[in-house]
Amino acid sequence: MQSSIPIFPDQASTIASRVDNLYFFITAVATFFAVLVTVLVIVFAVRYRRRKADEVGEPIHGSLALEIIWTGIPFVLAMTMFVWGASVFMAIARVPSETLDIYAVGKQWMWKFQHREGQREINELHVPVNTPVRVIMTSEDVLHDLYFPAFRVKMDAIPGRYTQLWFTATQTGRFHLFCAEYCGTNHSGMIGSVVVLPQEEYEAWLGGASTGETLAQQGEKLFTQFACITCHSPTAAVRGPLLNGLFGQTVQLASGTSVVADADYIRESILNPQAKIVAGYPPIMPTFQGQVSEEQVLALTEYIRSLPPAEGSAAAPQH
Amino acid sequence: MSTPITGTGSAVPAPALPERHYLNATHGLKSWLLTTDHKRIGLLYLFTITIFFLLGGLFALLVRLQLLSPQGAIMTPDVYNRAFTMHGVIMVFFFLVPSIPATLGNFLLPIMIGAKDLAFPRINLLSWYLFVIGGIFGIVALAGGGVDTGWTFYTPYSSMSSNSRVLTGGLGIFISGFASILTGLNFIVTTHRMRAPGMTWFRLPLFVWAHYATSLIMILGTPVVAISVLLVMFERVLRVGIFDPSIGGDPVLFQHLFWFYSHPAVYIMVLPGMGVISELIAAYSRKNIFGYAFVAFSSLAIAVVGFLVWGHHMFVAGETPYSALLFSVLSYIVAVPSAIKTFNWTATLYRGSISYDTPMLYAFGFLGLFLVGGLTGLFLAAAGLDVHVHDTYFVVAHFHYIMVGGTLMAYLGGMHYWWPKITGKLYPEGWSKLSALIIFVGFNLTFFPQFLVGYLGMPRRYAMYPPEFQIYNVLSTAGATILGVGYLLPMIYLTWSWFYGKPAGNNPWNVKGLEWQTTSPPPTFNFDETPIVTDATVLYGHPEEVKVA
Amino acid sequence: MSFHPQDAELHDHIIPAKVYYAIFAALMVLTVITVAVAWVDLGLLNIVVALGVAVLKASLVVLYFMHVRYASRLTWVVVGSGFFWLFILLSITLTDYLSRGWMEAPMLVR
Amino acid sequence: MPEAAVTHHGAHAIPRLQHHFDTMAQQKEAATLGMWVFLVTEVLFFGGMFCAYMIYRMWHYDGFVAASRELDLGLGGINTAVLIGSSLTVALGVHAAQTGKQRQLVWMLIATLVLGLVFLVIKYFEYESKLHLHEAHHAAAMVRLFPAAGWFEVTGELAPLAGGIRLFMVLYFAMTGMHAIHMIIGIGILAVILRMAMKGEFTPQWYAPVEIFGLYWHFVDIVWIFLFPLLYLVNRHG
Ligand code: HEA
Ligand code: HEA
Ligand code: HEC
Ligand code: CUA
Ligand SMILES: [Cu+2]
Repeated sequence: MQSSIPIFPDQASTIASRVDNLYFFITAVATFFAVLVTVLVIVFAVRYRRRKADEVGEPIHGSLALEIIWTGIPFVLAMTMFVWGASVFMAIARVPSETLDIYAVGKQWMWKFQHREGQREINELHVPVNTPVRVIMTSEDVLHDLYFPAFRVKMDAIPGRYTQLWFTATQTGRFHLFCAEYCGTNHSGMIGSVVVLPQEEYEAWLGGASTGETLAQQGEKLFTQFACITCHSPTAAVRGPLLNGLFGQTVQLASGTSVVADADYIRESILNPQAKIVAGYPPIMPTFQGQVSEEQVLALTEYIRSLPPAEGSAAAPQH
Repeated sequence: MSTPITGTGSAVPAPALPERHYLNATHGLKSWLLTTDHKRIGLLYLFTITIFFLLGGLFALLVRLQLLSPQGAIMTPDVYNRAFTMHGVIMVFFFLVPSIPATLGNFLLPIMIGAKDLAFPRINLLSWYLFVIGGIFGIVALAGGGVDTGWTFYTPYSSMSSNSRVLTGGLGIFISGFASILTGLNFIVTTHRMRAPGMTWFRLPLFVWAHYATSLIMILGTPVVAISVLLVMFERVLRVGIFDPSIGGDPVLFQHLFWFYSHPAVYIMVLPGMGVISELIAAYSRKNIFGYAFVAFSSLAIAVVGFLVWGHHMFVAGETPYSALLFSVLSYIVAVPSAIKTFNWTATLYRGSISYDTPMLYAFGFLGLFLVGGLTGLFLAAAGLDVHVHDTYFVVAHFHYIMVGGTLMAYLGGMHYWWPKITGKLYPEGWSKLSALIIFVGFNLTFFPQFLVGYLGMPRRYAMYPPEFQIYNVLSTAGATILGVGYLLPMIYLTWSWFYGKPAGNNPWNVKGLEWQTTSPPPTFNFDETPIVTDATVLYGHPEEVKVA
Repeated sequence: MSFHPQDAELHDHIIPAKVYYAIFAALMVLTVITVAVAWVDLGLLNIVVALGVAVLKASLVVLYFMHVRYASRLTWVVVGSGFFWLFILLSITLTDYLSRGWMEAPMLVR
Repeated sequence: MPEAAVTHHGAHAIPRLQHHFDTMAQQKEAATLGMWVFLVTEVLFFGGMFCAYMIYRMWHYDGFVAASRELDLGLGGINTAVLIGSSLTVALGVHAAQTGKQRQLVWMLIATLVLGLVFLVIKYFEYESKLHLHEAHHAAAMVRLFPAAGWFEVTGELAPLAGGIRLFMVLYFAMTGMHAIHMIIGIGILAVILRMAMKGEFTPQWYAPVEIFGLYWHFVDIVWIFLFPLLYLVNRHG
């Protein structure tokens, strides 16, 4: 929660204190050097002030020992900061294995969130406390950047691909959510809040705001609506690969290479299907670029992700 | 400490201007617009960039006024976006990049090495014309409504989405980029080929070393930003281009190309300032710079290693964590040469004969503010911390501390120091000290609060912001007003002194260096006879009498 | 790096004209080779050969047509730095592109 | 650069020596060094585009192959020969200047000029053919560069590779276009030098402009030496 004159941001995620500790460490080092140099400059300036108009300074040229010292110490300190910064960074970059996934799409100038349970929100995001949450995001137009100051995390949302960030909120309450990458006219209006709820309240909120349909179910509808089903079903006349259990598998491609079927791959398969052709299938799938929105792609992806492996099916993805 | 100074200028009775010098050698507008004299071209640049500084400063004031109130006090977000973009573009490309090199560097570099001019005087003039043409495009873009992409021109916003004057503005930057390349080229060749007899590499003033390093960056980096801006323009005109994700292009690639120049460019903006400071500290301590070779080579190290760190602007932009870490460690390495410089400057003061003339006050100011700016760079280079502060006011404060607190201070310090050489006149001492003080105070009031509000999470490029950040913004705006006054004062009294100041004499500060051995102002070809350089020309406390052959 | 060529004479190394013809012939032969190799499937080696030949051709031009072979050390340094910086641009940019997918893509899967 | 030397202090009055240099050697060394430094700048200027090329070739290899095959190898090959030939004539021109063979110098410069123009004319026809509706070699595939709907529309069999093909085409035009602009500038400078040569202004003591122009021209040739295999020969087999 924001006080009226804040001096330090809320620490509302597990990572926040790690970031802040690093911040304090570098502040300490920086202060030390700032004070050291300032004091020396002042002391020298006073002590050795010019007393006679034609006076010159002592002819001192340098000292190798000193040079080594003041190269070495900053170097060691700098490497310390690097290693510390790197470990914090990797902790931010590496997503824990169990997360609650939420999809986000940035668009001039709003954030659209989709929960797997089917809820949609704009410029507001509800998350449970003490649960690792992962936000998978993309953009419909230009660069945006999803930023939660209280969690100390941000990530650019980039058109044409997915990026992600994660956090575990440790405090309930309402915190800022900003767009931190300049995106045009209403960049500063592309803000909102993240609401951290206790687990039970979150469940209640999920129930209350629910449309009754999970994201996967919405995707299933789209799957029929866009006639994907005409090709991607065991009974289809024109056969495309069965998508059951596809997510996370390694797919053999006609080009001889293989690729892991992640969200990026599914997205590409829908929007630019010819870019990677599955081995053994003709390149007949039409592109859906311009027909499905990024949000619908996410729903379709979520649907494909939800499909259980089809047991014993010959059409299961090749390995 | 008591050896009396030896040198030409030790006892100058009532100095007077020389009869003939570069300013009165020829007359008329044409003699200026067609001049090939590096000193006059330096002054042409001085005049031009001062206009751009005022323009950029005007936009800074608009930005600050807007941020007085959380809802935005004076303009719509659209106008605000144009205001900060024009502020950044003008200040970087049309003011700070050329600031010290094209004015003081142009004026002094040949004199300091004992040459009659730069190697290519006409190319030097061409550089100024290109700069002016580029500037005119910038102003046309401005008159047509301005550019609203931020000074970084990120795609796809700049190429596909913005409906502002990206093409005209981009062209302006492209053209003025060549001005910068030509300046760098000229400096490099001049330093290699035009040194006077006896002016060995290790007798070169550190100012020259710094400009040599700067020039390397100018010639190696600028072409890359030129082509990237051109590719953006290409994409914008054709509506299809190589950064376009819808055909499989990568917007992040633009950022790589942009920062390949623009990170080194921040060293274009600071190295010449460091060169000035090395001269000032030596001069006003009447002492040779401590660890000359380390200071000289650290400039080169900054120039070279500075090319390896650009990805620290992209930690959260979609580059992989692995390259982020690589860029992080390299960023820390490039900080070390700056540390070396800082400590050597400090050590130079030890047992010096320190006077508090105005340029030295600026040098002290530089030390303090550059320190804060540089040290806050260490926060940003820590990848895990930058995730939080990236694109917040913390970054804005960081770079203003270095660019405004550091380089601008050095620029003003150098301008005061060499003003007597440039104009032959002394500036008013009292006023100049007062303005140095005002600038220092105003500066800190403007930008220190931005660190705090930045760490709190206030994003940059925001036309409106949550109300709890207001107090910091009000302080900042108050500071900017003071700062503005601080900057206007020198412009006024320096101009005044040009006409009414007291004649300075050849070496008013009683210091070393070839530039002080010629007249103030110097003759058109700098020296009446080619000087022969010895240790005594450049070293303090050298027993030998200075020879001007 | 004679820094003060006050007394230096103008002496340029004059390369005999027949060397130029020989270099020209070599360049033409190499051009034919690149074209020919493009029709042969060498897998990854194709690009290596293509660039290798291009580098060879460029070197011949630089060394003989542009006289760098007989030029001062400074010229070598200048030429070298041009290509070195190009190398920096390409290689460091590649660190990003080559490591794409090491971590992020699999992580979007679960 | 070439203008009667201004002298001052009456120190020296060597013709062609500019006032701020002490000796002809110094002046010439400065000029050549200046050109080399400029060429380094040029390397990085093209370098930005090579960087993009490298990345997208990795990403869209198949598209690059397909698009590369749309280019006219015959014309590209001829142009390569033409440009290398012009490098030879420039080199011989410099040689002639060094050895004081005025007539040969003039003829070599004329030959260079002609070859340069031939290159541009051929390039023009290549562009021309790309800029119009164009049937790809592949049956039933079209690569249209100025369709009403937008640039570089790709239909038919090649459609799957549309992204890569378009990226390639943008790079093709950007890189060869930038190269052609350098040629045009070069020809402009060449015309001036040729005029001076015809007036007999160059001597074995002073021919720096010829040499410096030569450096520039060779550089432009080198750029093409890389562009040719990278654009025309991505993969012609299989
Ligand atoms: C003149 C300009 C200038 C200079 C010199 C610097 C110098 C440095 N900068 Fe800065 N920087 C900018 C101008 C400059 N910067 C600008 C304009 C931006 C924003 C661009 C934009 O997005 O619009 C930016 C942004 C920026 C970022 C990206 C932030 C972000 O957007 O998220 C980073 C990250 O690493 C960074 C780091 C550094 C570092 C490590 C240095 C180092 O070189 C500093 C070295 C100096 C010191 C360290 C001080 C002296 C040393 C000591 C007293 C000894 C103690 C030292 C140690 C213990 C090591 N800068
Ligand atoms: C050399 C570089 C330079 C300089 C000198 C300055 C100087 C100043 N800058 Fe600048 N600034 C940048 C480079 C610079 N800046 C860059 C690169 C950006 C990033 C842009 C982007 O995000 O794209 C930026 C962004 C930036 C922002 C962030 C905007 C945002 O993100 O929303 C702010 C906010 O306070 C700011 C303030 C200031 C202030 C108060 C000054 C003061 O120091 C200015 C003081 C000067 C004056 C006040 C002028 C005095 C003159 C007059 C009053 C007369 C005017 C009248 C006539 C024309 C006759 N700057
Ligand atoms: C005309 C038939 C057809 C339609 C309609 C169709 N597809 Fe496909 N799809 C295919 C074929 C054939 C393949 C295999 C060849 C390939 O990779 O392109 C395929 C491949 C895929 C793959 C990659 C499968 C793998 O095993 O790697 C995905 C994911 C996919 N389609 C999703 C969809 C979605 C979602 C839709 C609807 C929006 C859709 N498809 C509509 C025919 C079709
Ligand atoms: Cu979206 Cu800024
Ligand atoms: Cu940087």
